[in-house]
Amino acid sequence: MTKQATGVLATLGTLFALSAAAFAQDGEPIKMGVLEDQSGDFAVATIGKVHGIELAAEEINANGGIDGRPLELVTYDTQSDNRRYQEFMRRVLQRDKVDVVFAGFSSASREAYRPIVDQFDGLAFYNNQYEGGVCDANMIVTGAVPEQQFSTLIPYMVEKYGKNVYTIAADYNFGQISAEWVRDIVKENGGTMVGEEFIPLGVSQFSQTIQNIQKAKPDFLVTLLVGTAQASYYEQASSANVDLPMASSVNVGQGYEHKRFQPPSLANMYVTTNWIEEVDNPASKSFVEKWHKKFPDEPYINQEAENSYVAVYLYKQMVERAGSTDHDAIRKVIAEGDVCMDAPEGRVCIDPKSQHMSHTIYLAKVSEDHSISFPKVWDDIKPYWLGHVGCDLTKENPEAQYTPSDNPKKNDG
Amino acid sequence: MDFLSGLFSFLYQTGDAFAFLVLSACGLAVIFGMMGIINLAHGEFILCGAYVTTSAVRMGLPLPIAILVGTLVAGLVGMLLERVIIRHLYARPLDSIVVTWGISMIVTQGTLIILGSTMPGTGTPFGSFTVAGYGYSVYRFVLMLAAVATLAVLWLIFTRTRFGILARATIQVPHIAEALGVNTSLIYSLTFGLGAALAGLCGGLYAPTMTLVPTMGSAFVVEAFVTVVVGGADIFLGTAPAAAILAVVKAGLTSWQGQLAGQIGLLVAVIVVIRILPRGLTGFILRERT
Amino acid sequence: MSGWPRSIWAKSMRKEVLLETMGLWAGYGGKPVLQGVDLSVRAGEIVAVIGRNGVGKSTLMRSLIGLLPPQQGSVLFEGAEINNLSAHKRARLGIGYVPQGRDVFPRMSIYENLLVGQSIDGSGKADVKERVDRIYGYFPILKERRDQRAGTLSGGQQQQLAIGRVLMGDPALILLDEPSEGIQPNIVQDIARIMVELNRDTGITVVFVEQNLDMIRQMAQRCYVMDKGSVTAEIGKDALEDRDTVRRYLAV
Amino acid sequence: MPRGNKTTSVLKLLEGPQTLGKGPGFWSGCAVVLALACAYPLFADGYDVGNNVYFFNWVFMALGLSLIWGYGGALSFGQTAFFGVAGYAYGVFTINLGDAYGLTLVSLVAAVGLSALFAGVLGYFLFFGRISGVFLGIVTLSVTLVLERFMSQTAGPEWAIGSARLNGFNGMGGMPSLTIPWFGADIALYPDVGLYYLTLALLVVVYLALRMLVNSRFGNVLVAIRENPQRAEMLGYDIRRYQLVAFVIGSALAGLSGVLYTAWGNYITPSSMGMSAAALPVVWVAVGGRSDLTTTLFGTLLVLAGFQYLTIYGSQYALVVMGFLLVVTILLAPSGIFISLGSFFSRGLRRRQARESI
Amino acid sequence: MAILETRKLDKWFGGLHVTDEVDFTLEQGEIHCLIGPNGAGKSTFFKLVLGEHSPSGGAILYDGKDITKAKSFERIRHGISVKFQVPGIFQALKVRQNLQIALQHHLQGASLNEETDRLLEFLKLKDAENQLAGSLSHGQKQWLEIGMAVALKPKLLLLDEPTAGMTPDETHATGEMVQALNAEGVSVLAVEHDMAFVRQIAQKVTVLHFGKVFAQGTINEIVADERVASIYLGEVHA
Repeated sequence: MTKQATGVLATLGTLFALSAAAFAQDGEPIKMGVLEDQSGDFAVATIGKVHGIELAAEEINANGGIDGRPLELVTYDTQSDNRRYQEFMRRVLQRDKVDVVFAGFSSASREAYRPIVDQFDGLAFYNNQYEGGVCDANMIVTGAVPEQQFSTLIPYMVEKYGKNVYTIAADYNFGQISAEWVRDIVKENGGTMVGEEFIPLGVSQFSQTIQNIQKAKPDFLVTLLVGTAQASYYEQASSANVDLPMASSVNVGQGYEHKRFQPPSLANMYVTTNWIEEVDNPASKSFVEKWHKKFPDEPYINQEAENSYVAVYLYKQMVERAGSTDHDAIRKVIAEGDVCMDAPEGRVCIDPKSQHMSHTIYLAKVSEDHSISFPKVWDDIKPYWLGHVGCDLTKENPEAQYTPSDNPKKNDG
Repeated sequence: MDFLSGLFSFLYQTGDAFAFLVLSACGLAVIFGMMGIINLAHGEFILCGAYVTTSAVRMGLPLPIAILVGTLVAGLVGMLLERVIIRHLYARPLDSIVVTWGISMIVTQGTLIILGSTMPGTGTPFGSFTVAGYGYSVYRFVLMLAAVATLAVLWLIFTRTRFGILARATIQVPHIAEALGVNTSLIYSLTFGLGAALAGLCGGLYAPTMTLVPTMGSAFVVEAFVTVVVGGADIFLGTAPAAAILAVVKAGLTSWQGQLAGQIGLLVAVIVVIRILPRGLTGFILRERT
Repeated sequence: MSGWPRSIWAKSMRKEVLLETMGLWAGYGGKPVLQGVDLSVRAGEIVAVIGRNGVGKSTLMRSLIGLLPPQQGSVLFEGAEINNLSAHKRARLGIGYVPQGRDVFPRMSIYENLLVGQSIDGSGKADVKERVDRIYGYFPILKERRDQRAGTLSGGQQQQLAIGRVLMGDPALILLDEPSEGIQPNIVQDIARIMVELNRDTGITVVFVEQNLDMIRQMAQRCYVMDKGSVTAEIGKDALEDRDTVRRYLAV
Repeated sequence: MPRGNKTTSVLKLLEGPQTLGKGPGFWSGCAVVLALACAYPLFADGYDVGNNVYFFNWVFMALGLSLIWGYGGALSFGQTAFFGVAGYAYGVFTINLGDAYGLTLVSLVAAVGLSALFAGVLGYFLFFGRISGVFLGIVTLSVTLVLERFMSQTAGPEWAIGSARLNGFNGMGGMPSLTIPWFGADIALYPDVGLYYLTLALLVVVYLALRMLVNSRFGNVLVAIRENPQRAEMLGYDIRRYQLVAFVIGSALAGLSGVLYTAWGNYITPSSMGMSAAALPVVWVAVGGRSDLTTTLFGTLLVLAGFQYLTIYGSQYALVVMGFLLVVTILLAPSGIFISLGSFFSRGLRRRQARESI
Repeated sequence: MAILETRKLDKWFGGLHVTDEVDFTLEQGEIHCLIGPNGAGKSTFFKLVLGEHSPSGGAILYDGKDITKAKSFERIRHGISVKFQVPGIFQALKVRQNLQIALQHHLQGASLNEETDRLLEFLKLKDAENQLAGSLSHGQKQWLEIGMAVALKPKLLLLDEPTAGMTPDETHATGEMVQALNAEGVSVLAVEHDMAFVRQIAQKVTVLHFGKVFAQGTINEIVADERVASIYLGEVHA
């Protein structure tokens, strides 16, 4: 049935067939699956990730590939639909037999495909900033995690603006867990939470929230809002003249709201990000230049785009050092603890215990006119929390996602 | 004084929620109530209104004119769709659900392909004012006024204009209206166009306050559907009072227990209503109808 | 009387044929109810169509106004074939249809019901106020209850409204389907009297389906008798006075 | 699909469109299809097998909707609510009970039962409240949308049943696959040949059972209600009860889909109840031809495979093309593509015969 | 003994008083015709008896039990059965299926098929059994619906203009069917215009006029009643 249906539609499909790049080089190509949302809700933030991977692959292939083997991309549009991740993760692993997969924007999509990666013992890169906690030997995470972003951001804000903090966060895993980090770090720094509010996903109307914030009179506000609907908060708060300093780990770096929104709705917003287009150093600048040469219409290069670009080079290094694409060999290389490179953001390394990445963390400040400045930069901030909570992938592989409720002592499995 | 400012704040929140519900739902209610069609492309008409409005502002038109342009364009697109597609489905209202969903897919993805993943916003006009230490957005009052004005204008359209009277006649006894010289197929086009225009108006009004992305329509759809379910088919006897009741429930619960409670309140409202008033408020008010 | 924009007078003076059917077949779902109806009505006439239940009188009315497409044969209005015109286009040529059971718009006021009828006048230049006043003149009860919902009226009032509604469009021809059905006799008499007055004042042509002999006698200038889907006889005003003839064609 | 079956469908169509497929021709066609389906894993690679299991998972929901909508005439737009409830229930049960001793199968039954119970309660309100037609669609859609929203908000640690975290928008994971107790060690059914045969067997059983149901006394009444509810009532049938029963059975099948899907991917998320998820079953059933189980079955597989194919090869145009195909299909093939194609060809055939006979 | 009795049965639609305190009795085993000019309230009375409308006042008794509040399907199960004016058959189903849906209430398996065949024979529809009901001629549809009503083995059969649109031959055959059923003990209440048909079957006739019982008697008494003739001709000013 499927076969026949497929046949019927084949003619139609070829009209739109995406030609996979073929490289006339020596050696069996190394296949890299790319599952990213090029349509649907998340496309705003993720089309750049695909471009980052394409840019890196092109550069690598132009320089002789990985160990003489060209890199071949197998790209599918996951349409911001978790089910497509499930379908295509199976497809790239079973049908296309890729050596590695770069996949996923939302945590939901990652959790949708992770069981499949584990089942087929594949290797997946998740190049996204997220709530943290994934302890799975088949996953490598290059995005920033809360301890990297909040251990830097919150103390700075408390010192600069005061001890009374109000958090509004998206009411789901990312928001809840991030809010918990904020709560803990505020306490450690002698501050108090004067309010905490969780906003259901998809909510776009914030009048009541704005009033609650004004009532609580915080010194600054932590916004952990997610999705395009919730982003409407800034415009609404600005028009109600809330006028509070804001701190965030998601905005600017991911959804480049400072470019999309009318100033001054994001004024006085502080964001910790591991890279954004405005970062002002030579490596970063030449990276941006290269990018715009290949993708002149790119509206903005966000941190996930850079993470994806960097991840391709990290993978190259791992394969070259391991001498093969074999996952066990690659994990052995990671376990050596010195998989590092000089990325546009600065030096980054893969932590062998958690297979997460260390970052240079930039504090981006949005001004009245939405221009960006960087009042502070932290070098080499490590993803320490998973190790702290007992994850050590060099020893065991629980294939789980830890949450702060696992915090005090978690040592089963 | 404290009581007064509390009261003001509650009224403001309620009015804000009311405006959102009314403006989201009235286009859907017109098309559902008058034509019996569930328009799953409702969110995309909102999208159309928002994008056209924003583009018009960027081209230098003043916001009110731009919103008007957005409303008109959405209405015209609606009429066009009705002429080309929807009219073939009047005998099959259930199939029209599938078709409007298909249209919604085409529009959302088409917007992404043609206009990109996002459109820069224009900023909210009019600034803010302060009552008892709390800042309020002036534009929110504009929205509340717009909601009330929309209801008033709809009331005038349906009771005072020739189109409105013919539309109501067509809905009540279509073949007799036809036999009295009413071009009922034109009336259906215009009614669908009106529903689309109302969605466009909603999009235009909220465009300055929201992030503009191809999927933005979905932010309105759940509330719109819930309001129509609670209200039933008639816009004045159903949608408006339903929006008022839901606004009080939502604003009350939200200020008392937070956004989550407000959302759960909507769920409970739906369940209660289908249990007590299976045909919505409209059915309750028009119970004597056979 | 003056004031009705259509030049009905001129037509009725010349006694042109206003409405004609030739071998008309029509029915529901393939089943022909009308099986070759021939009739001809001159401008200014009042013609009754009589016959027992189920012989196709209402079907005839519905196919004349265009709610039922013809299967065969043709319908001519003012000499032109109107077979393929939809109902609203036929109405705009000046045909007013008052259906069996009235079918007023129940959730609209009397005044609003009247406004709908204005669509029959395709010219769009009607002086609404003048027409409404004229109709209120004929049917004072409508004026009294102008803001009441039509669904709450009694049968007789609804019938007056239904007739007033088509008069709003200044039709050249009125099709009345069983105007006396379920209505108190004194109101039936009123309606018949008003129709005759209207015909006299404006020259309006009336074709009506009826079983109520009083009403037929009061209004009709001649009658077509239908049986089993076609016109079987034509009788004049005199024959209507003969009780036995009528009994043969109608009732029990 | 072998050609034989299609032609026999067309032949049966000429006999009368009520129940498609009759006589030895049809059943031997069925046997061939079944044999091919059984032999399929011998020729296909692991991906195709697993992918087909995935397609099969959804067919149960489509067949259930065909029963409710196609046969019973009541459009439920909220079948994914039962899908989701059962999927989550399977997760909660198995995470708490574990997968030993065939407890996953117990969980499967319990989860499907729970969705049936939910359908019973909701359906009672709907049908005994005399909600029908388009309004039924809008109410069921609202229920599933609100349920999706609610489940998306259960991220916090307080939202746990036993040791199962509902886990909000990110979805619930970590539940075991289905297992069959066996000597020595249980057999875990990953999306592979084993699960393929299990799902196929379930599909055959459900398909045949539904055929029996709709051809039974119950089915007769159900179709009668669709055709003319007033007449059915005047034959002494309590139509509300029949509609409710059809709704519960159809929704339990949606629940079965939910359990199988959850076990297939070890994952369930609130977005499987959202607007686009909720629209999909309606699309499958409408495209295939809702008033027949067989056309629904093949229509569902066709749409699933076609949409997936478009997504693979259509890049960003896939959704546009899908939407376009949907609109065109519904406009041109009101009774579903199979029946419309069938009557198109048979009309052509008849016309040719007529011409030849002249 | 009365099988059906209404007491002061009343129904208003908005401003219309369509059924005006009707007291009506139908004896066991009787064929009773309800006649009256259009708009006399016959159909409404019928729907009140069926439970499609709920009365504004008064009571309906069936076989001595008060069924005023019973749902339609419950009344059917008590032994009332109906044939509508516009044929209410299942157009998209086969003729045989139509009958079986009705028959399966009390029969199954072989006896169901036997009874279906017998009924098809009785209805002169044997040749059309595998046709779609929607493709039958108008008269055949009427018979099929009578067949469905009969299939329920009713004690009381309600017929709303059973011969509307039938040829005289069909009308006569229908009359014979009704009489055959009556001979088996079924009570019949028919609303009918066709006086030939009424004459053929009626044992008793009730004339409704403006929602009220206007006259009652045998068919000969009614035909002889000048007042009845007059209301038909619109001459009586009630």
